[in-house]
Amino acid sequence: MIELSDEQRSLRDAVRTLLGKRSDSTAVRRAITEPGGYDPTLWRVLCEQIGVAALAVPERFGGVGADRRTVQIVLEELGRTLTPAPMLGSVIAAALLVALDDADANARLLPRVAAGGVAAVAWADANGRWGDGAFEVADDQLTGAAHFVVDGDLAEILLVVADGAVYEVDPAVAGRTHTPTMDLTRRLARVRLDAVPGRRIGPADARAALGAALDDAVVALVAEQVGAAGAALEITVGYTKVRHQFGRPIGSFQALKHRMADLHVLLEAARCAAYAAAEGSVHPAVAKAYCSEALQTIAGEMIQLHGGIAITWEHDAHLYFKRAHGSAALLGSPAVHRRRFASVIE
Amino acid sequence: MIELSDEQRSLRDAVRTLLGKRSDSTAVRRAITEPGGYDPTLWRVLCEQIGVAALAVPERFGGVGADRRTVQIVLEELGRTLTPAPMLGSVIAAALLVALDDADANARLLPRVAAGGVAAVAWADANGRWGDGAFEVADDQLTGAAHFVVDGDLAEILLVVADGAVYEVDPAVAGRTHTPTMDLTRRLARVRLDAVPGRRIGPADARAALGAALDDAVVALVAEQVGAAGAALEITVGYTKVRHQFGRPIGSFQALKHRMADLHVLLEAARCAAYAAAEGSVHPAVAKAYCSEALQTIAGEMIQLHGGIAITWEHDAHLYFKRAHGSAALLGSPAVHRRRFASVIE
Amino acid sequence: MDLDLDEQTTAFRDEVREFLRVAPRLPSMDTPDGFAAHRAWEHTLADARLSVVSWPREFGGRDASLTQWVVFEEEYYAAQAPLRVSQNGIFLLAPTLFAHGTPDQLRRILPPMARADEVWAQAWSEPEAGSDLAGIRSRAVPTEGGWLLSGQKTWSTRATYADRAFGLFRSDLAAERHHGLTYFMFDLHADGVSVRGISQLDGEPGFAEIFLDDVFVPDRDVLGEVGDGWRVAMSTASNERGLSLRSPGRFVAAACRLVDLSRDCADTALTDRVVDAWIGARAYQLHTWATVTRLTDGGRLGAESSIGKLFWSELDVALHETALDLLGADGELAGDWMSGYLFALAGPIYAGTNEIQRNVVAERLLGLPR
Amino acid sequence: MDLDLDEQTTAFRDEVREFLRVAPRLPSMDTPDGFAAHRAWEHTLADARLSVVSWPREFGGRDASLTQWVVFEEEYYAAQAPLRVSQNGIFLLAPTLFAHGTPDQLRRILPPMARADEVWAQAWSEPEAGSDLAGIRSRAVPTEGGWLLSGQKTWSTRATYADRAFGLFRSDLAAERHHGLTYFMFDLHADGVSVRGISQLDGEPGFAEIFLDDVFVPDRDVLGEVGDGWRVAMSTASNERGLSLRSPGRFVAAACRLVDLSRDCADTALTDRVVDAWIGARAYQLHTWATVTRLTDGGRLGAESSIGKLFWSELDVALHETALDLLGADGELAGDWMSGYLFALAGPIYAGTNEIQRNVVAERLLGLPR
Repeated sequence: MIELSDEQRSLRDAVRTLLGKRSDSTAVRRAITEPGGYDPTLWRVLCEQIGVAALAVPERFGGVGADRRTVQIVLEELGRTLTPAPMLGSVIAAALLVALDDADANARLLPRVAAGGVAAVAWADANGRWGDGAFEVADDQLTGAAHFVVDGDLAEILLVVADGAVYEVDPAVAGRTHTPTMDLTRRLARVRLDAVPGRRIGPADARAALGAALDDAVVALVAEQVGAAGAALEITVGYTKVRHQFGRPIGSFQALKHRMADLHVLLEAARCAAYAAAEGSVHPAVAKAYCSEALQTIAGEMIQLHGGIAITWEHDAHLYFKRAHGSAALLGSPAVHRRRFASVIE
Repeated sequence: MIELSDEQRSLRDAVRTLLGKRSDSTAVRRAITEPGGYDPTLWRVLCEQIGVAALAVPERFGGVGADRRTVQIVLEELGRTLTPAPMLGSVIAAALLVALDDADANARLLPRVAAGGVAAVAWADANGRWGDGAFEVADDQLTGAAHFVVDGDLAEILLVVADGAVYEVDPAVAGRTHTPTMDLTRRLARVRLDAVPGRRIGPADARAALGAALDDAVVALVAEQVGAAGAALEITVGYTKVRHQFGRPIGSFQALKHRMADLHVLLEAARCAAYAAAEGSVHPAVAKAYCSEALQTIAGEMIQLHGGIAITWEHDAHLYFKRAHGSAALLGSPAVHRRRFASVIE
Repeated sequence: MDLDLDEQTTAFRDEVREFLRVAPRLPSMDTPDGFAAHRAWEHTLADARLSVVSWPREFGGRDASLTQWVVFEEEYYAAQAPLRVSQNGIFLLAPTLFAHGTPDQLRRILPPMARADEVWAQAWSEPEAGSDLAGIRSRAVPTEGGWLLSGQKTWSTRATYADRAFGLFRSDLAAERHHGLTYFMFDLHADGVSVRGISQLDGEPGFAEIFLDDVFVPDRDVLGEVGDGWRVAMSTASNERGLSLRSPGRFVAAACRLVDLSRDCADTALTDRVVDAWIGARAYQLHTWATVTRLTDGGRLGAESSIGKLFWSELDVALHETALDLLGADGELAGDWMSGYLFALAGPIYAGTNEIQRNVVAERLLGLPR
Repeated sequence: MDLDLDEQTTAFRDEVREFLRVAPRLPSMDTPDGFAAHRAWEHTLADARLSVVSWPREFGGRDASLTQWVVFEEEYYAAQAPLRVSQNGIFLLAPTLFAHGTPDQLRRILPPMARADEVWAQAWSEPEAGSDLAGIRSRAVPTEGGWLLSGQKTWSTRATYADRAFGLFRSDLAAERHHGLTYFMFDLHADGVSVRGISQLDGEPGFAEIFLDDVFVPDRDVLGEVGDGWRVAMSTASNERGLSLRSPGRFVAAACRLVDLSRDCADTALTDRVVDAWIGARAYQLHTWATVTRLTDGGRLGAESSIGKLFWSELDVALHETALDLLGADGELAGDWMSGYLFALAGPIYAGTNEIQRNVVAERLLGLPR
């Protein structure tokens, strides 16, 4: 359940300690000005010393074969500090490859993912639908454009979804454009293909694998959301303890206390939903709807409870806020997931 | 605008003074145990001394020909005290007759309405749709059943809506059953007709008149809702000033103060919407959605802010609460009116 | 995060599930007949040793683990079995007895409680002391062999038909606030006690006022030390098997009924709220199970119980509001959902108002200044 | 409840509407070029005597009635004309000048303000005094012929490019809280003043910090009596033509854009929220008009202005949230609505936080105890 095993606790502590040293607010702001929008040195350390990219990869392909809950631990820590890193794209690609179960492709690609090679899946269409893909196939050549591709312009391994199947495409021949989003701590790109050859991975109808991979991706993302929400609330509580008005810390005013108490209740419920999704006892759609809205609420309240300082560039509040809205839309909005879940229970 | 004319102010003061004397909580509780669920003596005084039933009736038919805003004043006062009285049914019937503009019928029926005769319109179907009616017509005979008929079992004048037209029916030959609702201060009935002869009033297609009458009815009802909401908030504020906990009046706790401040803002906006609907500058659908939800919110908070005492029979909180939910559904739910308005603006 | 059930617990679950197939539908326990029927149902439960599963065997239980207790509760709600007329005793008094009672008290009081031969009412609130128990004015004056209790208690659940009651009385009249209080158990049929039912919204006297006028209580019915009543009462105020950890099965069952109601609803605005209610019920269930696991692993339940209280009470209101909106005009006809809604609205009130729970969360969990 | 317009007002409305057909689209006024363009637009407005319609003619206005002023505002927003770079001066300082200024001050200050030859910044907040102006620490020390101002002001809108500023300074260092404050107007280009822009979320310095180090201000630039600054500032804090009565046209215009956005949306959950936003904007408009009518009839605007503040600020957040949800994934690409949303979220913060507004409503309108 919520309690971590000893290894999981060690993993969490290792990631948290590293990020505490090398990914504080100043470091994050420096990282987003890097060419790829993240700190490649930090990513290398995360991969080499802690092995975060190997977690979601099976042992026989050079990975650790950890469960979804263990992968969540890393995402939650990265979410807390808003550290930009190609972890989520890596998790999505690994999940898709594992689900496709194509021995050749796995032997070729998964070891590279496990070693920290940046991977991306070009999947969503312009309307932000993570469905059967955004490309058309004719004579094994792919044409179309995918949007909201996590780490898409950085990837050295590029998978694309077309007509419910998955293809490997040479990143060098894809038109890839970094999309400037409000969430500066997340790298998104548009991937355009114009009659580009692709190498199919897995079956011609890979919808089942796509569904499973989307679930895995969502499970990872909700942990990141819970991490960001937890940090946003901690920062806010800390601020209201030291900020004085009318001669008292503003955190002693009952109306503000009660608002933060409600946020804490919301956070706890979101945490439960995220962890339960990892263990399969709650539908990932439920967790995505719940955690997205919890983070949006908490980040919005973070802005309001900080007062004027929150709408300055120097303060981190707006970064959490933008992450909240960016990740709510990523992999399908709360509304999409709510409807998806409605079709399951009704 | 919101300011009342001198006559309107006199009317309000007269009604408020009378209800203050004869319709306090004890009197209301006595009235709902009367056979008709209201105090006929009080109704007689309201009609004879103040002429409330005559307000919505044109002068040439024995009425006062007051505007909708003036009619609202009476409803608002009745709403404040939750006084059960056949006023709303009377307003609906008068509005419908006036809109139908059938000289014979008006000369025959409106003077009786103006004098305080109880009138009702059997209109909604079992799903609570105030549309083209709940009856079928064959050979000038009516068959079917209408629900949620305000004052339906008490009426001496009974109008029924069938196939988009309006008929007068002899109350004596209609099957009328008082419907026990949660809202004890509102009289609703089911009206069943089984091949009963009806006398058509107005055109065969009276949809335009029905629409106009529904708007008038809604305008009256929202005033009643605003009155009830205002009283519910006043009672709640008063209670929190005198109720002590932890050695202080609970109304001095910031969290509760802020909740009541928000309710006050909500009430003021609802009041504006209600009055504007009377003057035609806001669509009645808007006012119905807004005022219904405002009263529901305020009555729900009334329960919570009163603590344990609110869920006792002796305290009036539950009466306001039940009125809130009853009147939200009456004449179409907030959702229905929101959609109706959406079709207007889009 | 489902509860991991071992073989023994699975067998227990199957036994409970099978037994509850015969669970009857009873009239309201706030009527004389309904109360008698609920008492009889408790006898039936006790005969199957299912009335107090977590208690030691010698008092009528079966030494069930906390996980088994939660399993029992989940099954009980899923089966829509009758409300527990003995809940004040088994959820509120018994934990305090286990913590502070003498061996004699345990032997005398627990077995008849387990069979509902004695049904207990709580007597916490007073007219001037709602959620603020420190404002208690009822007093206990020492007399030979015991005490004389006087004063007025209110919002006493079940007191109209119950046999005995428990509550705090001021035994040191010079002391203030939460000092000088003592925890007493007393007979509702004793000389000097009169009980007046308070009609609730459905017209039934689920609550009562208790008036005490020099009611004699022997020393052996003092629970804990004299003057130590506040600490005794508070030690189990966030009791894990009481109201603070309300069985999530209740809300999941209500959410399922809501899903049924919405089956033909094409209005996404409403079906979204149904999904939200379902998600909320599930989130509360997960949170409760996580708490149970933590407690099983040796953790203590403290201020976290306030989270549960805030969550279930707000959820209950949302569940009922959604149902009423789904029913539309039909909901206005007197029905289960409407009554349920009124009681749901009372949820944020009893067992400590939510305003107080928010203070607890803010101060004890978030460390915000007073 | 529409505004009843007499013939003269109708003619005025037509004139304004016609004039605003030429309203340009300008770059952000928080850039040097944008600021210059906005200043030029104010010249154009002033040439048509439309920059300060409610002022007396001698200062550049046309003695317009309150109703005419509201009509102007409605038309201005409906035309999506440029933001007013001179808003601090005309909405905040000018009402205070009319109430407390000397004839000399009015003559010197108002005409250049009306033409934006002098653009004013407000200097209310300090690092230790946000919504709590009584916490001001900046000080004024008397010197020959005037005062020397020192200290730090923050969240000063427009200060980066403005010419002058107004604010409170502590002239009696021994006094505490709201005693011993004096209202000063000072030149942002004077010796001893330095201004540092604060980057906002869109990267532009809409706010600034002002550092003052022995800045000389002549006696003639004290507004009101020395030591009476708190009363002078507060007397127009709920000024009917200032932020507290924010022009509803802005929200109605945003709601209309929202309706446009939702035209192809089949999701009733979302279209319901669009309708709610529209209703909210309309309700705020009605409330504002009712207030205007009351003021025209001789009423005073007091604590009611807090209602308006609470209403528009929460409405603004809801409007933008709905837009972003309608746009879905597209909304994530940097766009007007997202920037608008961030500023909407700031709404509950500035012009007195909503927490304080709620205190005002609770204590002054509902009479709840402190």
